[in-house]
Amino acid sequence: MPSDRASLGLKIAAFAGLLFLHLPILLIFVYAFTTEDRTYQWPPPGLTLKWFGVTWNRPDVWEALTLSLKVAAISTALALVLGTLCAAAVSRARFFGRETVSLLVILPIALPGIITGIALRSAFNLGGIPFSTLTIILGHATFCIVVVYNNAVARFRRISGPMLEASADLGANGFQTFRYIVLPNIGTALLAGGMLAFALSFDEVIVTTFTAGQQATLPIWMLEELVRPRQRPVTNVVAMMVVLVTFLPILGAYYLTRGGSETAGGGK
Amino acid sequence: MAALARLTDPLSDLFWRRPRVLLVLLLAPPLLWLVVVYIGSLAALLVQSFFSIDEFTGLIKHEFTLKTYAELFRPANFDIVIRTTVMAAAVTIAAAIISFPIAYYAARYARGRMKAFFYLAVMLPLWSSYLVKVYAWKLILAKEGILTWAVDGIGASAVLNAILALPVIGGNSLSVSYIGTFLVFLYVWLPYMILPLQASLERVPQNLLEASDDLGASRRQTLRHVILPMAMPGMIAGSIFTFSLTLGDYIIPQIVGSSRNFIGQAVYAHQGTAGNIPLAAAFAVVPIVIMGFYLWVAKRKGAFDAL
Amino acid sequence: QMTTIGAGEGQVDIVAWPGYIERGETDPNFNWVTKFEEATGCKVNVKTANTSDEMVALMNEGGFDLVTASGDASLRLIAGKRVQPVNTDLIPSWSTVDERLKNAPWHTVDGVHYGTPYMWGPNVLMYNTEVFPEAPTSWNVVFEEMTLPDGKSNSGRVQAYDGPIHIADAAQYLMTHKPELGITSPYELNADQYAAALDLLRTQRTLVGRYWHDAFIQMDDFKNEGVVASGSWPFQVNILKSEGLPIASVIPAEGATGWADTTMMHVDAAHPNCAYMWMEHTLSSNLQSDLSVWFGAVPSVPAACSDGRGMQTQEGCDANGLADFEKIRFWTTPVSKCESQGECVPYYRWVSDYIGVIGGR
Amino acid sequence: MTDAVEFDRVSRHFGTVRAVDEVTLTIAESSFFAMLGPSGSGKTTCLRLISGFERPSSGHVRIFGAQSDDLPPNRRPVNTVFQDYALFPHLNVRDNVAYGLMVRGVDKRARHAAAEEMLALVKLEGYGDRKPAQLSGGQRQRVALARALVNKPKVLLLDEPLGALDLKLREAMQDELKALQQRLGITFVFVTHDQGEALSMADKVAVFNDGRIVQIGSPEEIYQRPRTRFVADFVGSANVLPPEFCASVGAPKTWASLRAEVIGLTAPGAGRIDGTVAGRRYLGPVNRVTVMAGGTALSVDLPASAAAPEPGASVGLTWDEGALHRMEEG
Amino acid sequence: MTDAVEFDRVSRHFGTVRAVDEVTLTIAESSFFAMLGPSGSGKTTCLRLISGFERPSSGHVRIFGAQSDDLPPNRRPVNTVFQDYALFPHLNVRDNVAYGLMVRGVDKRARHAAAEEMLALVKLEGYGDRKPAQLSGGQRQRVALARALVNKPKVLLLDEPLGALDLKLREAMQDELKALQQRLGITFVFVTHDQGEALSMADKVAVFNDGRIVQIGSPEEIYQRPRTRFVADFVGSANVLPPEFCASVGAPKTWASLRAEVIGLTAPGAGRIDGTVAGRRYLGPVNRVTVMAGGTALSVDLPASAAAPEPGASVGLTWDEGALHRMEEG
Ligand SMILES: Nc1ncnc2c1ncn2[C@@H]1O[C@H](COP(=O)(O)OP(=O)(O)OP(=O)(O)O)[C@@H](O)[C@H]1O
Ligand SMILES: Nc1ncnc2c1ncn2[C@@H]1O[C@H](COP(=O)(O)OP(=O)(O)OP(=O)(O)O)[C@@H](O)[C@H]1O
Ligand SMILES: [Mg+2]
Ligand SMILES: [Mg+2]
Repeated sequence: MPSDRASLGLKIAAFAGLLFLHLPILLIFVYAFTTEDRTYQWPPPGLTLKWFGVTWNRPDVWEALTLSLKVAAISTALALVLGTLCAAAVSRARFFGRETVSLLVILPIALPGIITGIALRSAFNLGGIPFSTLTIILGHATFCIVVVYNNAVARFRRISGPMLEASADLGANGFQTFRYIVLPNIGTALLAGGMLAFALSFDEVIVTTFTAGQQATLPIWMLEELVRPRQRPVTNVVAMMVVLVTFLPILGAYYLTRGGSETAGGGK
Repeated sequence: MAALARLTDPLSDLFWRRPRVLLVLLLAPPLLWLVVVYIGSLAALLVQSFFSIDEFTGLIKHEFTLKTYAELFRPANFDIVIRTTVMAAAVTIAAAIISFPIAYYAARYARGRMKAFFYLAVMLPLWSSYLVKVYAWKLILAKEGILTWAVDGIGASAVLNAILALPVIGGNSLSVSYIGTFLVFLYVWLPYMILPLQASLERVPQNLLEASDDLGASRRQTLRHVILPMAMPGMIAGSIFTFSLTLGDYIIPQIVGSSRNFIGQAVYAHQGTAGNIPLAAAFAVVPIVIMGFYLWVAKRKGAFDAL
Repeated sequence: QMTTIGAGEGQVDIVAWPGYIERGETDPNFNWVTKFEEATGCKVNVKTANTSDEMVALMNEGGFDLVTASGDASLRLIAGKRVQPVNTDLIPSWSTVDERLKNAPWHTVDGVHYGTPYMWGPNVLMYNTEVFPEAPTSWNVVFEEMTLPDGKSNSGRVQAYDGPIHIADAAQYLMTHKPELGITSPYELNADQYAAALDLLRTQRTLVGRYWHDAFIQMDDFKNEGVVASGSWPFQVNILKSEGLPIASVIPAEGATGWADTTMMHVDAAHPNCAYMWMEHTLSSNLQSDLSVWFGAVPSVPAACSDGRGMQTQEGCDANGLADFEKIRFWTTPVSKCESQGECVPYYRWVSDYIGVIGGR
Repeated sequence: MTDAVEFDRVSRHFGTVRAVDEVTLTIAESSFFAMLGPSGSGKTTCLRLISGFERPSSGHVRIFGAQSDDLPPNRRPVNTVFQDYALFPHLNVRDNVAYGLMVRGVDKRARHAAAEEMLALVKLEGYGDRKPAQLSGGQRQRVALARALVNKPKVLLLDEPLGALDLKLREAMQDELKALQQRLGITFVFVTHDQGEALSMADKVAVFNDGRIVQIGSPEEIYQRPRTRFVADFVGSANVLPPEFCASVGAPKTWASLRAEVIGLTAPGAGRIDGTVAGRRYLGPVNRVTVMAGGTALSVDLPASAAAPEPGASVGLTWDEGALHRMEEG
Repeated sequence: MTDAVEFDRVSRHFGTVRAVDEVTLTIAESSFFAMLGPSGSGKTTCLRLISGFERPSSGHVRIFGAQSDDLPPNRRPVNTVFQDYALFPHLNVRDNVAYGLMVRGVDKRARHAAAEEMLALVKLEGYGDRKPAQLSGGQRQRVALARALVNKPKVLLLDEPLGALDLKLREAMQDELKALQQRLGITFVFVTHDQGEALSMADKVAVFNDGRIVQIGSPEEIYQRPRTRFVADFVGSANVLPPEFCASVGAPKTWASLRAEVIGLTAPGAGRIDGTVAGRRYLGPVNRVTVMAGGTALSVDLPASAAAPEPGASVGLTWDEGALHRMEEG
């Protein structure tokens, strides 16, 4: 169609926008290679690979990384179970309060993170729950549910109704239907949701500062390091690695949900 | 397998006879979680906002009072509320404007590889470490930072200085001005606007655009009368994020800004450094109320489907 | 109150100012934790806090054994019953503590000791030596609009501390420049004196781009934001100097406020034995000496300046203000029933008003 | 002989909507039963009452004499061909067809053999390895059929199975379905809103309106002797004549139906009533002429071979004595 | 008189797909022109070439004599009724209809008046304030029509506008559309894959296959004298007879078509050829009997009033001399 070509202005605006989104990230990457380790001198006086080695040998990086992985894995698992159950219920039946449920799920990300954080913190205080890995996980799982939910509910919508009935009609009981029909069909959506939840948890800092005790997840470690640097390029090396590492699940999620109605990652 | 099926049959039959039982079983865990852990916490927070603290020892007095709310309306505190809301609105509007071409291009013109490229190009910054992005901006905006370096390089320092000389939003350098804070907010939350906007633009059927064209509308008219109104739910969904995230952030204005507090900082400071949990809670109620209203409007506009 | 020290519990959790408890991470030469851990088996966990208010909040929240509280926090902690009396008999090195500090009012109430002195020092005026070839002699460079020696205005190039206690710095400045106000202590201000101090701070607001809150961010600002003068701690001065930047510090003519920190123990400390061991360690080892070099502070144990166990020297101690003890007005919490006059503006007003001033009110 | 399906005053209400309202019917074993009616008239709900996806609000459904109200769908001797087929997209054609056997625990070899047999029956040999997405509409329809038939149901339910197919294919599938039903001797219950489909395939047709059955009978009965205006209107291209009209042509003063193809045109005055030609449409085999007569517009189908009068012409209308069929008004 | 639309050897290729392939046609002013063809035959593409959403790969499209290849869609004196209506969901009915006037800068009062007038024309007075979602399918269709007509186009394009409607409604809309076209005198170009629709409404029908026009002519020509097997097959329920069959009944040895309703049954031996009844279907007005004769299955439509033979019976087939229509094989 003749009009189906973007105007030059639109193209420029779109790509300028993308550029705006990417230059700062490139900057981080550049600083991961700088030879200067105290100040952020621009342009960098020289480039080196030594910070990768330094980073590798820093035990605190490994500790923070381990904690982050642990928290992200457990929160994701919890969110997967809870988000899927919720999505199943909501897409299964119309019931009173159905709207409220979807609102409730969205709330932890629709309200500012600091609200979630401070609310959880004061609740833990009131409840006398000491801050620990558990409290971090509680917080993370709460806002990860929605990511799984969003992905799952879109997929459930696609398979609900006739397909489930067809299965029952052919003699399968509820559990068989779940095993043979539901699970294979929502599998990729769950995987995508799980990946996004994982990435979300892995990068979370605001809620975590409130729910963490003395442990530092990777972002908390980074917050400390950015403000009180020991070897600044190390922070940038870690940041770069985190970007690259979270990028893989995102990519995976994209390919898993492509063509579907879900917008993977839309609900960070 | 069949044997197992026989075992589960009675339960399956029960679910068929009493569908509510299944529904309750499905809903119970997530609802318990969300209601007990999350809503419970919010309630706990809300309750605290009706307490007050002993000014000297900093210990909470567990007695009902509205004193803390009165505190919220003192000029110094009220300024914070206004300042934050205005910033959130400005960021949201700017994000909508900047997002639109990107989302529009990605939704309507990008195909195949280009589409994947756009998707990933939006996702990458979204998922890059928030802290590192903010810190990168500090380096860019600093008085002796990269932007100054670049602006000097192209000989445009006069322009930069003129911008910095603007009252209220200007300042000594970009990194200590509202402009700087605004830029960083805008940068960090932009992807949250692009994604839902793109999703809703993708949902505008091609044939509506053709219909508009067919009825004699120019491209601009089609944009104004068909595309924009139909992209509205997506825009509102995106603005839920940009607005809410700006309302609640405390790290950005602390690293890039003029030390004037935002709600997030106030909440953080009052609960953390000042130990004034009741006032922090009262501050926290502000975004809850604002977002509550916002969500209500969004729901009526059907923005949830675009989330 | 404890009467004996038992075996260590394996760890001790401490709230401390940044730079106060180093384990060689920033600079391998400054490490006074590892040896302690090896000797006692008590692992040291440190949570840094940037303001006294934050420290009080953390202690109120609980979960810590010790805190390095400044004078504007210590009395609040004692009044709030967040800290417990310390049995000095269990701390052999108590006897070596500076006599001027042993019974200091910020940790001794009714003759009961609530902690062991840690470190003290002045809030100095840090400046850029390229802009100030000669050290500034007055705090006016951060309080009043003026042309600096490099010919440019100070507007946007100075900073101030982002804590309500900074009101005391303003009050101290007024003690010299507006004697008619009759201020005798910057921590005890009546309504008029207080209003004058706030006015001064409002002027200052027009000069300050960003207030400093965090020592390291302040250092960044001196490097990247063109900040040339600010109230600061010797800690920042020393680090910037060591990086070869043109930075120096001075105590101007008006004098300085200062901090005197006390290691205090939480009432519900979970690791009291390790806590006592740490307190002894702070007084007995090279910590006092090295820390005073590192932080630019004055040790609470005078012998640390000269006994050669650490890096500090007598000259160093003198440079850090050992002799200025009387000149420094140490941080204390402003209360409404003050000694010097009948009714003073209490601290909680300082908190909210200072937020207001920074916000432009 | 027991009936295959029996509805005994069955109602199904959704809130205030009476989707099915006091329906009583019997479906004979081995018959081809069609449910015909406009959209929303309750056909699908009736089918779902048989398959067990809905439960009666009141009344009882019996399948082969057994009260089945408490039997979940997976235990009823009934299978369904869904309107949009509802094939499992993640399974290939063979596994789709074998699904019912798998959940019953039939081993792999046996169920694959049975599936291949069914695929042969619906003329889809060799398609076993394809995914449903790789099939055309007609092929999917046949997979859905095979998948239902492999369970050897006693009753096969079909909910507008041909709705999504285009005309040519639909006609071909109609023939195939009819032949299959006769060969297998299974009871077919077929839902449609296309009266041609119902008439040409069914042994018995139930016409639904608003949750009720308005007429039940053989295709000929339904087409030639509609009981109510609604049936006449819905089922065929019959002219529905008001009582006044009937009276004016000497018939009893009731509502009546008169099919378009039984009316003949003659000279004005020579017929039972005179009228004016208002329009003419070429339909291929016939010309449909619209004649205004006695205040009513009547359609008259004339063989295309006969000359059709021009609009505006005056004509007389004739029909055989018995062609005018009296009806209730309902 | 200039023609409304003229295609001069127009092709439109998408990659290797020849959606429209060297099509030449003219559409007379004020006529009702139908494009008929199976799915994918290029009908929509032709329409889009007229409206300007596609541009020819080669050849030229002229609208009222003016070469319009470079005219964007919003400047052509042409409006479209889209298949699924493409109503703007966020605008109410009135604003939908007034849209074309709004973008032309007509002031609010005037355009609302014009919109109300159009709504009256399509019998939707009083619906102006509803949103499209609150309308039934037929009502939406009429809004789409009003929206296109308000611009007073010289040519109105309709892309299967009735496809989504059910039978009764479709028939009613056919009448309305035809009447409207006659009243307004606008050129209608109508796309459909339903031959009944094309025959009954159009003045001229173009039958498409594979991007080419295989036959173009009046409905009668198309139905009674199909030029090729494809047309005979696609357009009507005609029996397509192979050359051998024709030779065996004494006709020239070519492909031929023979419509089902022109065949009569008689006693074996008394007709042109004998056969065996293979099946029978009741279609309401007629019984369709399938007869195997000369190796070919022939459909014979008998009036329902006549007795239809049972399957298995031997019969003779008769038809008038001219009924057998010779065709090309294509
Ligand atoms: N689950 C339900 N909840 C509420 N109303 C329902 C439900 N299922 C059906 N209905 C209503 O019951 C009535 C009958 O619906 P049903 O699906 O049986 O009609 P139908 O004859 O199959 O129509 P169609 O030809 O459109 O498929 C309709 O008014 C429909 O809206
Ligand atoms: N934009 C396009 N890109 C590629 N191929 C196309 C495009 N538009 C149409 N085609 C192809 O051109 C051929 C003709 O398409 P067209 O839509 O004109 O058919 P149609 O006759 O309208 O069919 P239908 O009845 O299904 O609407 C088809 O094979 C189609 O796949
Ligand atoms: Mg139905
Ligand atoms: Mg088409």
